[in-house]
Amino acid sequence: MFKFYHRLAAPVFVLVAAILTLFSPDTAFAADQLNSGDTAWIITATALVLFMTLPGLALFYAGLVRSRNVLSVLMHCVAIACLMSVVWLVIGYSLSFTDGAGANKLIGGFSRLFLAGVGTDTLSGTIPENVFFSFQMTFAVITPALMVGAYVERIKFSAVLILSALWLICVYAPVTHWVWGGGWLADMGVMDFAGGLVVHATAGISSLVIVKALGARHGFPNDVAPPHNPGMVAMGACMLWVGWFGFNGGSALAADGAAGMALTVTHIAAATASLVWMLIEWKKYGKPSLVGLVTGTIAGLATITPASGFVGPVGALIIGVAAGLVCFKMVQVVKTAWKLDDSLDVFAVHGVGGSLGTILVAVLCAPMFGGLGLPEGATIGSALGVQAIGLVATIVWSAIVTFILVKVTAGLTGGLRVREDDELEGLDITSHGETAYRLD
Amino acid sequence: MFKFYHRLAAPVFVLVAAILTLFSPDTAFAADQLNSGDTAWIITATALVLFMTLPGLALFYAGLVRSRNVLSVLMHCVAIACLMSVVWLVIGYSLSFTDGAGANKLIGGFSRLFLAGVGTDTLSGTIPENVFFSFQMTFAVITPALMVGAYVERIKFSAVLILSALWLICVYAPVTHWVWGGGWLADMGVMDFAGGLVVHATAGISSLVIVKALGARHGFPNDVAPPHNPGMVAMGACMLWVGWFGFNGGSALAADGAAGMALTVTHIAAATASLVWMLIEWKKYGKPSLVGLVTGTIAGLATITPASGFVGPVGALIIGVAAGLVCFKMVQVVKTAWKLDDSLDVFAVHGVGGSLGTILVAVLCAPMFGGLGLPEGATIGSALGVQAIGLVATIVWSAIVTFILVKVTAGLTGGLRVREDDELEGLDITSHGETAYRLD
Amino acid sequence: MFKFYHRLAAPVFVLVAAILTLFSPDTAFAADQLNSGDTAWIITATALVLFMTLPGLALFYAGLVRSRNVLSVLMHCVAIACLMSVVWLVIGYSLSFTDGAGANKLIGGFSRLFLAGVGTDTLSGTIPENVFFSFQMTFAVITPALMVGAYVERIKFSAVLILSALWLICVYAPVTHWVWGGGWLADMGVMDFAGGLVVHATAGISSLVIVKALGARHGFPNDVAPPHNPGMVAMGACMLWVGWFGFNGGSALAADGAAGMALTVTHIAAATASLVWMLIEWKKYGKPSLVGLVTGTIAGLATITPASGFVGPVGALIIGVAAGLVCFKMVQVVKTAWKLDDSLDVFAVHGVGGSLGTILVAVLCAPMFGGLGLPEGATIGSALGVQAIGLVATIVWSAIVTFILVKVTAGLTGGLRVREDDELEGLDITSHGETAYRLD
Amino acid sequence: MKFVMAVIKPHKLDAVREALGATGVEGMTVSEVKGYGRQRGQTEIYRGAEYQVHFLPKVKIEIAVADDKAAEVVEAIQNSANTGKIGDGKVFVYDLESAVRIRTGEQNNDAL
Amino acid sequence: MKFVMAVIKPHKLDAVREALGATGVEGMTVSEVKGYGRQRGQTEIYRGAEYQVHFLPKVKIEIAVADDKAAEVVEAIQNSANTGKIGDGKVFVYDLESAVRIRTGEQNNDAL
Amino acid sequence: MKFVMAVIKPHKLDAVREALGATGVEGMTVSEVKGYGRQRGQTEIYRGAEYQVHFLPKVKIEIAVADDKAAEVVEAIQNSANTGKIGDGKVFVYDLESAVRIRTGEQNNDAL
Ligand SMILES: Nc1ncnc2c1ncn2[C@@H]1O[C@H](COP(=O)(O)OP(=O)(O)O)[C@@H](O)[C@H]1O
Ligand SMILES: Nc1ncnc2c1ncn2[C@@H]1O[C@H](COP(=O)(O)OP(=O)(O)O)[C@@H](O)[C@H]1O
Ligand SMILES: Nc1ncnc2c1ncn2[C@@H]1O[C@H](COP(=O)(O)OP(=O)(O)O)[C@@H](O)[C@H]1O
Repeated sequence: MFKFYHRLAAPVFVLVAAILTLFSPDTAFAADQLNSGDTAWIITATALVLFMTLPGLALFYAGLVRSRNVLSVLMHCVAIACLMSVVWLVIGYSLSFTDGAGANKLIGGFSRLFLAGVGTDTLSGTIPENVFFSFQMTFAVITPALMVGAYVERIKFSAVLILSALWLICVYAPVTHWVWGGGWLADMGVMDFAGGLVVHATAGISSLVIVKALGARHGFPNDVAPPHNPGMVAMGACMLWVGWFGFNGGSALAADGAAGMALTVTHIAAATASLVWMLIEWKKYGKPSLVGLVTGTIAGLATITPASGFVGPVGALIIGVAAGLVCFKMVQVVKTAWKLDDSLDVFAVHGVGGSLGTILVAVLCAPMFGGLGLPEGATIGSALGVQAIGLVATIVWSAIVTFILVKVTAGLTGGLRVREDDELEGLDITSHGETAYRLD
Repeated sequence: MFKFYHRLAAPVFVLVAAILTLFSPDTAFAADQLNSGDTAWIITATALVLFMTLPGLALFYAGLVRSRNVLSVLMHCVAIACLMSVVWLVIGYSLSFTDGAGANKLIGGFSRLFLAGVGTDTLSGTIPENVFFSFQMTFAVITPALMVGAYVERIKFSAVLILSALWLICVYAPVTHWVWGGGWLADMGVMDFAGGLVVHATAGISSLVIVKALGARHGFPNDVAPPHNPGMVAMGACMLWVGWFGFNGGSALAADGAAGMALTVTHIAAATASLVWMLIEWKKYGKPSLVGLVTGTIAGLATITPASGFVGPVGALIIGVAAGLVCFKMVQVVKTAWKLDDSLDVFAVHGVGGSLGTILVAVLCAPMFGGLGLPEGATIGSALGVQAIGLVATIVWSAIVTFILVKVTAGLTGGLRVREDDELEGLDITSHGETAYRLD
Repeated sequence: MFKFYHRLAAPVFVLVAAILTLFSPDTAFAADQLNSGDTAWIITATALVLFMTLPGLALFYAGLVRSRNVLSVLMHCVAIACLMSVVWLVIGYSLSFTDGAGANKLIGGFSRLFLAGVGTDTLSGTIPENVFFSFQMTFAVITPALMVGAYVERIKFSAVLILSALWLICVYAPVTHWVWGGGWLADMGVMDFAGGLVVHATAGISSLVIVKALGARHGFPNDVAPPHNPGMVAMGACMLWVGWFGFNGGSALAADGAAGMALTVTHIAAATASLVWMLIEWKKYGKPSLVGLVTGTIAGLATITPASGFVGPVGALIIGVAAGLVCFKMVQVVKTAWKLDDSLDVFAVHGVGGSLGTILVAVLCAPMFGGLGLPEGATIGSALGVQAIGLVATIVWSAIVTFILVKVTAGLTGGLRVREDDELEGLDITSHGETAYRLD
Repeated sequence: MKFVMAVIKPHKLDAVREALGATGVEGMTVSEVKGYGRQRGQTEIYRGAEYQVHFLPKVKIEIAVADDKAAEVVEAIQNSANTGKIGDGKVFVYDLESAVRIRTGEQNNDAL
Repeated sequence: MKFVMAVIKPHKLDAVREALGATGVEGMTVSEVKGYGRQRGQTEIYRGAEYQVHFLPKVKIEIAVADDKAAEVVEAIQNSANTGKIGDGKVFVYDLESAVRIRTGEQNNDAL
Repeated sequence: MKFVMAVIKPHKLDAVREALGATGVEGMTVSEVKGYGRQRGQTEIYRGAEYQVHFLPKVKIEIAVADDKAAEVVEAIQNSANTGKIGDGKVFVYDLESAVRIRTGEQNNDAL
């Protein structure tokens, strides 16, 4: 409520600017003006994306595990959110979004450690840089949190913290720089509007690597417990859906028709994928389930993410259908064919979805599919090539680096897994000393 | 995060516009400018209204049923949200908001099927049309979802989907066009700021028609189970309340004092109706209940909805008191006198509330009640007439068409109801193969 | 959706204004322009802060009590929200934010009772006054609701309502006027960006006074029940965190870099305090708990609140560490040394946190700590003095007046406490006639 | 006295309660249990993976009755809980040595 | 040995536990149950509609004791669980043939 | 017939179920209970305050068996539920007078 001197100043500023502009064609100048509408939306989007993790994703995952591990899953998500935020401030943001000078194609620099040099007047486009920083921070929070789904119900809490922090610096920051920070993939014109590569592919692939090293839950595959609370799963999924408006819509970094279209196609893809998943279950098992329906929602959201700034409503319908069909199939493949206990299907839903969308966008951004158009000078073919390169690079980097980080973490924690007794008794009481439901 | 060429362009645009306007009185031109602040708010309002249904309404309803039907209720709400979104894109929006040429007084046209012709630059007033489309979509999602409360715990899932889709096209779209799409009620100057007629009256009346055809739950009225989780009911109600700021405040389609006043009166009416309901229970039964308190909240919110753009704070207090008294009474009437198992009181709360507000606004919009003023050239009397005509037309149309649609749906699904065994065993396991709480 | 004549008018207005300004240096005039971006953000912030109470705080507290008192806690929070909103409209806002003429240093006047004279065009800075009113209302709602944590599981519902209403008028309104309404503390230049004094100190101190009069729960300290649902606690804490972006970020009353910085430091302090609390538990008890982690979150948020508009990211880290250490310690002190059953630690977390931040800001706002600067003409020393005076005044006033109000309330309700049988049987069934969980 | 313990399908509880009321049973104690038997568990499918749920929800009813009423009570339960489908449950009877009503201290049959 | 089974009001559990401790009972098993009896159910009112809740929450306590301690245990429960109000519950006693402590294999009285 | 009632640690349920299956037990009834015994309760710490949780989660298993199988069943439970740690639980056996299968009306051993 404190009065700011600049409060009064601001309007004058705008007007002076306006006047000057009347006589100067320097549009760059105009571009450097703060736009309060854009700022209002991106601040809101920041809150929405934080809401995706806290409590959206946390509840989505917590409902899928058995009741003796609920709190451990919530703990993973909240603690990751806290730790990643600090790591992002200290170094993550700087590595991702500043100029890396000689190494700039690969990684950013150190000029923004602790957000050095960013005040209330530092702008990034038409919004304050501190808002851009915070918006990006919420992405850095949710990405490692997505991986929680892979290792629930058996991992040491210390391993979760160490692995997530290392991963943010070594996997997330570089890939973010490549794609959004002016790195080599950005130079190639790769299309990743809101994180098909940066968020979903990195998390999905890394999850598989972690699971391979960690091993399956006791009883997998035939005797693991079913979701303890599908209603909690649905609640979390709904919050993820709503928050995703900020995730994709906010990635336009403005409150305009581009944000509106991103929001529109995001919603349509989510709705379509949900219905497709529902219909598959209905046909295949005779009953459509709530868990299935909302899993389709997440699959649709992950798949549209990289494409959300490039495709139109019709493209969104196509992406929704593809997401439902492919992700449903992949869930089976991972668990049945590959026999990997990616417990909550991070790879099949996020990894596959994000990758699928990364490829599809090259086609569906074309006007003939109602898309918003290919990058200047690109053809569908050339775009496909660039997207494929981006995808492969992301996969390879994520896999190799995560493999190393898992080894390091295992070393530091004396093994990633809790004792078998503790796994059987449940992580809530053995790792955190708490009981989830005391309904007497 | 992708850079848009138009990002840079926008500001120039604005300024060029500004300059031009300096020399042109053509305000229409100005009206066609994108306002980033208005856009930021309506995008946010869209997220808030989606949040009302997912998970707000879903939780509100799910907490009121017994534990063996929780998941089915959540499933109804989420699946309806998905299906209605697609139907809205395909045809609903076009029928509601485009020019129906010769039939325009009754129904819109087909020019916006699949959002044809809407790009990132297409405006609707001061906001992108895709944002207006999405904002309206969230209304089209919640309205059929409101009706879930009428038929829970006994209806076939297939019937829910078919009936909702048909209803959106045949009941919701026409009435929306009449009132907001330039149809005959709009021409008469009917006042319905955010959906007293379009949303609450249509859903409330239709609920009664559905219940009449579907029949009561096993054990009604003396032996149905009480709400299984009042805390979940309250959580959902709180989310509905917060989301309603977007519902009513967003209906101003701008971030201005009109939106602010709509939000203010919405909040005051909700708070007042809650307290009134609480006091009635306290006096009548000796104990004020949580379920009662939050039912009052929803009654207040539904009742202020049509009036939220026309009345002042004092009018809001009056509407809140009226909502609490009348809706409380009607809940009893429907269940005891009419013996209708409108299970979660959709008619008594939404139908009655929306209708009540539709009538009261004609009086309370008058300056003498601190209202924002009657429509130009109208008197309280004339306004009352118009509102009454709108209400009767909405009721008659909703009742007749829903009656037909129910018959059609029953035909397609071989009866609306599940088998009695399944009803007793619960829809969660029998319709969806899932168990809601597995707390061991 | 209703068309407003002023819809069209607005743009013209802006432009006319612009033109005039080109020839007039009267910046005050410019300052009186509505800024749609600022308005969009503050409307959103209003929704976020309401979301903090409903359902954020309600769930946070409800999860901490035993299952037979869950509904009573939710009831307290929702009913307080309703009643405070009405009281705020009737008199609270006017006493807090209008000119009190002769008494203005101490209290505001009556010119805004029932929001008299506020229309859709009345501005407060760059936003409509009705938006400012509503934003402030959400603060007036959450402050008495915070005190619920002190008296849960044993207080009469009638006492909750009476005490809260009196408190809002006699404690909250005056202190708000002193600090934000142009009263004597504002004149001294006290720094309280978003309510360290106004919200957290008043509620924290008053809680102790209430507890002293009310007495401890049956079984305290050795035999009270542990939190019945830590997952619910975490869910509520996450919602509080997200909502706090509106609380602190919205207090900038604009969508600009000041709001962005407030949001950034708020997030960093919350994350840091959470980690600190977690580490203390880990070291001290061998296991980090979810309840502990999120209690740290709230401590960090409360502590940064007064400082959020004045410190930088580094200051936020320091505040986060201090909040974790000090609040953790104080929780023990209150319960073990002072033997006070401040059941959910309102004083130790909010009172102490808010006070701590109020003092720390005087130091950390200094540029040498990356702060945004001391008030004009102030030194760290002088600022410390002013902050201390503000804190002492707030504590003394809150304590004395609350003491009197508790006596009055006890008189009106025939004692604050429910009968012991009822306390043992639980307030849900005995005060509200409801059962929280019916999972059969 | 006898102690009758029955395990039935949850949705049959109301029917059984009424049937017992008809036989003049004044009280009973009910609890939620999980049953394992011929009926085998149900398989629930989540995300295409089949979960073998070994234990099915059942309701346990405990009734202390006077010796001469036992047979009647067992029969009442049997008739009212019967759906003819596997998993209907069992009725067990064993000997009850003594019963006391806490409130009054009444003993045995008077306590029921 | 005897097996004592008591049904009491939930909020009396702590009192009973302490009373039993005083008599030297080393262990017991407790479960949440729902009771039906003279007390009849409570009616809960939601949105003005009365819901007849037939079953009330109760707590069941099971204690295996040596023959000679049975009487004392029953009395302890009776005294500590008594509120004098209807619905206080019952104490049942029946014969226990054998007991084993899983951990050690100790038998009967040694197992308690 | 005999009625075997065992109280075990929750995470041992699967092991016991399998062991019982091996002995040819066709059915059982399981419920969640809370146990009090030598193991004492656990202390949970919330916000630095220690909460003495007197009752620990346990699982109760009830099995009606033919007389001659009782010993074998008890042994199977004992072996499969044993962790050697305090709190493993108990197995109680008492006499069962009659059993009926609701679905078919089969009596006693045929009903199991
Ligand atoms: N030997 C047993 N001891 C205790 N309870 C049993 C036993 N056998 C079955 N039950 C209980 O009876 C229920 C029904 O038994 P089941 O064999 O599935 O069907 P049916 O009773 O029709 O033969 C089981 O779920 C279980 O709870
Ligand atoms: N015949 C019975 N068999 C088993 N449990 C019983 C029986 N009668 C009563 N109970 C249990 O005892 C509880 C109290 O009995 P009730 O008749 O309500 O009050 P009181 O014990 O004071 O007479 C009941 O809720 C029920 O759980
Ligand atoms: N006398 C008893 N009567 C009924 N149940 C008992 C009795 N003693 C112990 N139990 C049950 O057995 C469980 C384990 O007993 P405890 O003494 O803690 O360990 P142990 O069985 O290893 O001696 C207890 O939690 C309780 O559920």
